Amino acid sequence: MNFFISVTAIPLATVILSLTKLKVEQLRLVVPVMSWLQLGVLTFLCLPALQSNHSFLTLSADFSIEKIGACFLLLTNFIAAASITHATCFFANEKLVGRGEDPQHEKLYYAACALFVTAMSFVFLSDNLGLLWVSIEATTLFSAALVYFSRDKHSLEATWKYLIICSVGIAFALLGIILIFASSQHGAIAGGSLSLRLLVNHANELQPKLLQFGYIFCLLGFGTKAGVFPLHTWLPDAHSEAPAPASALLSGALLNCALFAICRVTEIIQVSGHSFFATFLPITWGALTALAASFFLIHQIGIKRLWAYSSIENVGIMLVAIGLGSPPLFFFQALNHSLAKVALFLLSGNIIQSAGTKDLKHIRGILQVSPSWGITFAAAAAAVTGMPPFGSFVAEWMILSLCDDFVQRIAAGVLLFALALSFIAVSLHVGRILWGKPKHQTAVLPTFSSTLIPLLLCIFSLLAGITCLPTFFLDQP
Amino acid sequence: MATFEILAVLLGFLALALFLGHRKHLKPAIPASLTFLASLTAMASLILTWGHNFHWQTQAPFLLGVFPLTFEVDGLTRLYLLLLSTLICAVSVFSPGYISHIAAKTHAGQYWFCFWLFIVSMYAVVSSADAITFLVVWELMSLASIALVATDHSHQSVQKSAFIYLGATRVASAFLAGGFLWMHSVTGSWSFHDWRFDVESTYIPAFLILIGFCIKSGIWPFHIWLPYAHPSAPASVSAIMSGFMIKVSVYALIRILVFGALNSLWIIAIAFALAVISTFWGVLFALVQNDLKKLLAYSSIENIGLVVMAIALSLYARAHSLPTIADLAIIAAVFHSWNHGLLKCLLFLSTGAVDAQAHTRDLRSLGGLAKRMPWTMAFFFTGSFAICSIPPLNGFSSKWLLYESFFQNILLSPTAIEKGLSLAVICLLSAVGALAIAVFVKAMGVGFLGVARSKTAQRAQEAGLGVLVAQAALVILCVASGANSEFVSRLIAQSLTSSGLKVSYTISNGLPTGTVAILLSILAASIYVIFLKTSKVTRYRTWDCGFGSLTEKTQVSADSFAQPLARIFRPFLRYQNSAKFEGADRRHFPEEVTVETQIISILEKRVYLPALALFGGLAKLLSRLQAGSIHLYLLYVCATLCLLLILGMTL
Amino acid sequence: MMVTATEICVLTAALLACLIVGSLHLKVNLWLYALSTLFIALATAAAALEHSETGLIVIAILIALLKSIAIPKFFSWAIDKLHVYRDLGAIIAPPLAMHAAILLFALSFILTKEIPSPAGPGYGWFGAAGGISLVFTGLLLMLTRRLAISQIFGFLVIENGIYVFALTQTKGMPLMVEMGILLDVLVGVMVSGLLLFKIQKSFEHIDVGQLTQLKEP
Amino acid sequence: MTALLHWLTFLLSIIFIPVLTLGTIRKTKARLQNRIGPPICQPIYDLVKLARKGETISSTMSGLFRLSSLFVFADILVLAWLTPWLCFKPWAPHSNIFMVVYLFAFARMFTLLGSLDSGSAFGAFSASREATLSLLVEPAVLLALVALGIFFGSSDLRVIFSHTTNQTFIGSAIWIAAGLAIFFSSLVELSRMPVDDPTTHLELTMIHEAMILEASGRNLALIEFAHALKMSIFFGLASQCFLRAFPQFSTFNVYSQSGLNIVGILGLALFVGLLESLIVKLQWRKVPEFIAYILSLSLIASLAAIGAGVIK
Repeated sequence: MNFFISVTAIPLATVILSLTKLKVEQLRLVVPVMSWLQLGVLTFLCLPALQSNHSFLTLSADFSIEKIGACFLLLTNFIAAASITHATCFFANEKLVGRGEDPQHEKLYYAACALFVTAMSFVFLSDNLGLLWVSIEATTLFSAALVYFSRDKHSLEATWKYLIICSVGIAFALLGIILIFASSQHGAIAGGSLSLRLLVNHANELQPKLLQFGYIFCLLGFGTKAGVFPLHTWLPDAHSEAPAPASALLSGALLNCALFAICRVTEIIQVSGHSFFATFLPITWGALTALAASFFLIHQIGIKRLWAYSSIENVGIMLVAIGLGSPPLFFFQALNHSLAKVALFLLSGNIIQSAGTKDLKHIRGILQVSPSWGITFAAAAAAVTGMPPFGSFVAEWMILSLCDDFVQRIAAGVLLFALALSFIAVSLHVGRILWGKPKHQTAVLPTFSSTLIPLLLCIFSLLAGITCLPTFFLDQP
Repeated sequence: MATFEILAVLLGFLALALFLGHRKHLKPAIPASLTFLASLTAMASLILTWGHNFHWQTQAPFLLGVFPLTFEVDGLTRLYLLLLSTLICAVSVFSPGYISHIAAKTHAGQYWFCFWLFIVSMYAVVSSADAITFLVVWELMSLASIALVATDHSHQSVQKSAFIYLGATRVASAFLAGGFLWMHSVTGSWSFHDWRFDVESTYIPAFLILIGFCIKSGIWPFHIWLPYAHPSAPASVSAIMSGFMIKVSVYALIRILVFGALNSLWIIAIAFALAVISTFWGVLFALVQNDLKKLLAYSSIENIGLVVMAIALSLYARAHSLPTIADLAIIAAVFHSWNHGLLKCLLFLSTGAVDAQAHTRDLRSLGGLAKRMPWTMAFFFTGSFAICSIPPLNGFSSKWLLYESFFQNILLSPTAIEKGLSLAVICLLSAVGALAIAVFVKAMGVGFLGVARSKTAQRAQEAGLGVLVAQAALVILCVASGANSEFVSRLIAQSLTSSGLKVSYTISNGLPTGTVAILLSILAASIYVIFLKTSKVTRYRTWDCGFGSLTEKTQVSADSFAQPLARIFRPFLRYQNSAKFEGADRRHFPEEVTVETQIISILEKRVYLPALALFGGLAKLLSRLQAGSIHLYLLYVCATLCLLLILGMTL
Repeated sequence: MMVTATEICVLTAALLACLIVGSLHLKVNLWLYALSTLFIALATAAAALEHSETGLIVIAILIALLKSIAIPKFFSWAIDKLHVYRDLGAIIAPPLAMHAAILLFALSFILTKEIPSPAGPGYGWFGAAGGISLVFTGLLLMLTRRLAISQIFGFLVIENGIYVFALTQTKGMPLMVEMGILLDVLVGVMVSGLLLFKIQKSFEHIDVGQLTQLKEP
Repeated sequence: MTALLHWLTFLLSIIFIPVLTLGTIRKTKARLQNRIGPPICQPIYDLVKLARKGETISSTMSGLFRLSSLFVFADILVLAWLTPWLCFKPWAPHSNIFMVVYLFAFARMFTLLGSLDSGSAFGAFSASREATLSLLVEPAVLLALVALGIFFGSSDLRVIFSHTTNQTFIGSAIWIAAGLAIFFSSLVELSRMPVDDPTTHLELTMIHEAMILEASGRNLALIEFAHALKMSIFFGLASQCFLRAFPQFSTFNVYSQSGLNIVGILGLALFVGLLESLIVKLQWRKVPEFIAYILSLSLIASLAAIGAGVIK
């Protein structure tokens, strides 16, 4: 129980603080501190897992963590802390443009955010497939509150679609988990088990047919949550209607959770010896997703929708990494994507505030409005589209270089095409945003604090690309 | 280099980015002189370490993920790096005088940062020794150059050019990435040294690599980005882009395919065919351009075609064990890329000087600069003569090697078909040469001679000292390397040999370009002194058939000069004519008639625009999926479920 | 091969769920749902007796209380509050949809025929068929209804189906997981119920078929 | 001593042969028109007269104009030294086919630029036409020379024009075809009938004469002389081709060879005079067809050379 308290104490404190009569201005000082503290606590907790390769660190009966999980946990909390820190500045500016009159909304936002992040943390901590499912479902519920933040018609529509489609999808994932549980009862483990570790250890004794269908349902379910084409339909809506820091969280952290679940399940199948299915399906589907998303990028109208589709594209790439059976690479790609995408969403928030519109047709000349925004924005866009020297280039390159047989080579070709297309499409939009003369009088003047977090994220992404940082979790050359 | 030094460099670059990012105004002399010193140092160290090969790779804290960055400087690399350093020296001397003319439109800090990034990545890309390093710095180079092309991004047309360039360059790197990855999975190595293209499994990656580099170097039919990108960039940038960046692809083709001993006849034939077409196509379209920079850009396409042609010939000859021809052709390729680098840089710099002074590059409003900018004219003319491969200048020396290798091919190659093909190429080359003369006579004659066609051209003055010195240095190099062509050829052969490709320069009696140069100048000087100088000269009007003085409107226009030639090539050169009549009674008594002719790029209209439309249409079709109805979305979930279940049942 | 009491209850529940598809009256839907869920609670109790597991008895009681009484009560209250009593139907007419649901009911027997049960071949077939059929019915319901509230019903039916599947195909899911799932469903229903009122307030209707503002151009 | 003698003879022939060639053409034309005509040496008097006159140049012109005629002249002199247009020659370096062709291009380029310098429409039109013609004729000249090069296995004109090997029938054919091609393309290069009529003095239709419209005095003298020298070079090459078609020619000693060579040049001049009296100028649009015939002659020659190589 000790572990449980240490993980939940600070978020719960945040929730309580947010719901008391504390003034918003004070809360804005407290909440970021809390989130960074939480990151510290979790780092301390995961330290043993991080130091050793391949060994599980048991935390309690149904909770354990290993290296990649710990990496994901820290990444998620880091992203959350960054996003919340930026959010305080973002909401302060929101007042200047005449939105966000009710301080209660903002306080609720912080509370929901803390809960959301905790739920995501449990995704990585749980060793039990059932609990994994519960945590993921919980993330949906808490993040719905974030999507609904602006409380207008559009955000309502987005929230509804998000809730319904993800719930249906997640329900299928539950069915899949039940099937996997059923498969474990066929002689392998007495009474069956949902423990991931046990399942992986006894993978070849599981009932293959049940396992296969369980995998299919899990892929469908978690795939819906991860935004795999054509189940991605909720994603652009939710990402574009949520306030920018929340979009950043959804894209930079939530998608990783869903993919992490897929990764865990895939691992079981791949170990079980029936790996063709678990290799072929994610790879082809991932490549297809990336391809479709890159086409969606071409005629975009909303700045945040653009990044949402770019996230879908990256989800496709990560799915390929999962299919290739390389969780470290999956994490590497996720790390780079999260860093860059969060920077992009946060900056897009600034830009939307400054230009007063989300419409890509009307945002022009950001380089003239603020060179620091513009340069960081360009750098983050380059990072997210897999340009060197940012980490995503290395990650994508390593993923592509793993593709060896016929199907994989075709998938690699499709991915290369998708990457090229998405780079062209994204830079077309980014170029239009940055270049030219601004169309609107700016309401929000660029400040140092509004660039700080995105800039830091970009620098981290750069470091992931040009230093040996990835060797920490990548073991193969 | 140790860790801390790399760290310092990185931090320095980061700090520069932060510092320069906000500096809209900057005295150009400071960054320019820094650039000059740096490139001078580079040049000096390259020369001082002549003959030594260097190999260097990054150590633990600075890896690309898990891959080290590997760099290597050998003979061939050194040649190209020297060219780069030379060009940068010239451009940095040129810049202060030029930048001040575009200062209002550019963000100086960002410009210089991108410029430095561009330069550094070009140094790196040429010296990179493995595929990953290459691709990383290659992309950096592309990104930096895209930013530089969009220096004056307030214009829609510049943005459009930047986007076209961006698209082309990304497609190129996608092809390269595909080829590299494939080669890796065939050979299991990233190092260029380990790549051999002599077995069938390597042909497809070789083809991908070839196409990638063809796109980036502007070979037909992938050249369309080039006439957009070069004119949009500032002259100092297009000088480097045209002078060196497109040569990087040529260098890489030599480094990868020629050193890798590609022996697939099909790929060589494709490369050869594309090169031949682009040579012809480039010069043909250069003929009808009115923008001086566009004209130069098309001429670059022609010259890159020549270089790739030489490379293809070399590959062919090596695959058929005709070493003399292979050696000649590869020397021709390297030499010509050197020469073209110098020349194009010179011509772009001159054009930049004209642009800065006359505020236009349009041949339709230039003219009469000969009297106002005599030095610039002299440099431009020398460059033009050289690029038309007029002996004894350097353009001829390399083109002659190419001619000679085709000639030898006729003599030595075993079958009649190859002999005939070589003959056809010689024939085509001479036609292309004649066309090039027409192109540059048009550029020189209409741009510099006669009477000014516009007020701005009338007000032009001679460019500043730095601008002239930069050009003069390049001119001297052109003349020197032309006159010492034999020495340079031997140098190239030696450098190639030291890089691992056995090449010998076997021509016993070389070109007497030096003799011709000296003789020509002595003859000209003595005749001038003896005969012309003493002649009594009276100034009078141009012959006007007695009708009174001529105006600038009675001069030949750029279009009309090219018209007789363009008529011959009507199938390729399509004009679009539009006439506008204005006035009260427009039909019978038009007061003002404006006729505009525009050349249509068939390739763009027939191939690229439909292809883009196809992509756009596909995207539109796909976006109909996202129609907003939640029922539809749920249906997708059901459909996917069914599909997956069927897959699960059958597999 | 013998049919157990559990399976009979489950199949009844599945058939009752098919009937939901046939009616557009929300209250009728609600009643049918409550009845169907009650049968599932009964099935749970029967399973508890068959396998003599006391844990399942607790769950049966919880299901009966929460899912077949509390949730229908809540929605009944919501229907009165929103003044919406009839769905408009989407895509296909309700009777046809019901026929489709029954066909799917039949189809699920074919689909689950080969399902291996821990108890041996042939066992658990009807239970699995009932579960899958409920899932299909729920999906069908969501597809053929326009109102937000009906979509929640559909989701609840899917949830029931999955629960039935778990009940019949596995021996004893961990209790903690079961509780977690139940809790999640409850919270989910509450959240979506809350959203229901927000939709009514913002749009003055709860027809989600009309929520098509967010789309690609 | 013999070297000095060679140089002297060479210089004399550089000065006199062009004059004689030009004079022969004029004389022939005059005789055929039933006129007595100027003496054969009249061109030299013209040149001297021009050299004594002052120059009048357009005020629009830059210094380039006068430089252009200077460079054209110097370049043609260098060419006269490099190319083996005469059978006797002092020492000269490697005279490469391609180099020779491009040195001609050098002269052409300067002529074109000079004509554009005045800003006169006549000069520019003619320049444009000249550029067009050169595009068409340059491949023909080059191919004709390359054909010989292929046959003798060298790209050095000196090697080609001093061969001593016994010749087959196909060799003679190549010589004749190449000679014809060189001769006819020289008519185009030199702007003579049927491509251009150097005596019409109608600004709109002329090519070469319109390009040098603005030249006068010493400047014009240089250009005229360079033009005549160029003509001699071409005729010299062509006449040697015809002569070497006879296998016996290479067995003659250098004096008789040279004599025959000069006779050949003058003969060609005679033929040109005859031609210019008998035919009319071609329509501008028909010129490409005429050049196409020349090109096919060169093609025949070079394909024959390739064929000979393959058979060997």
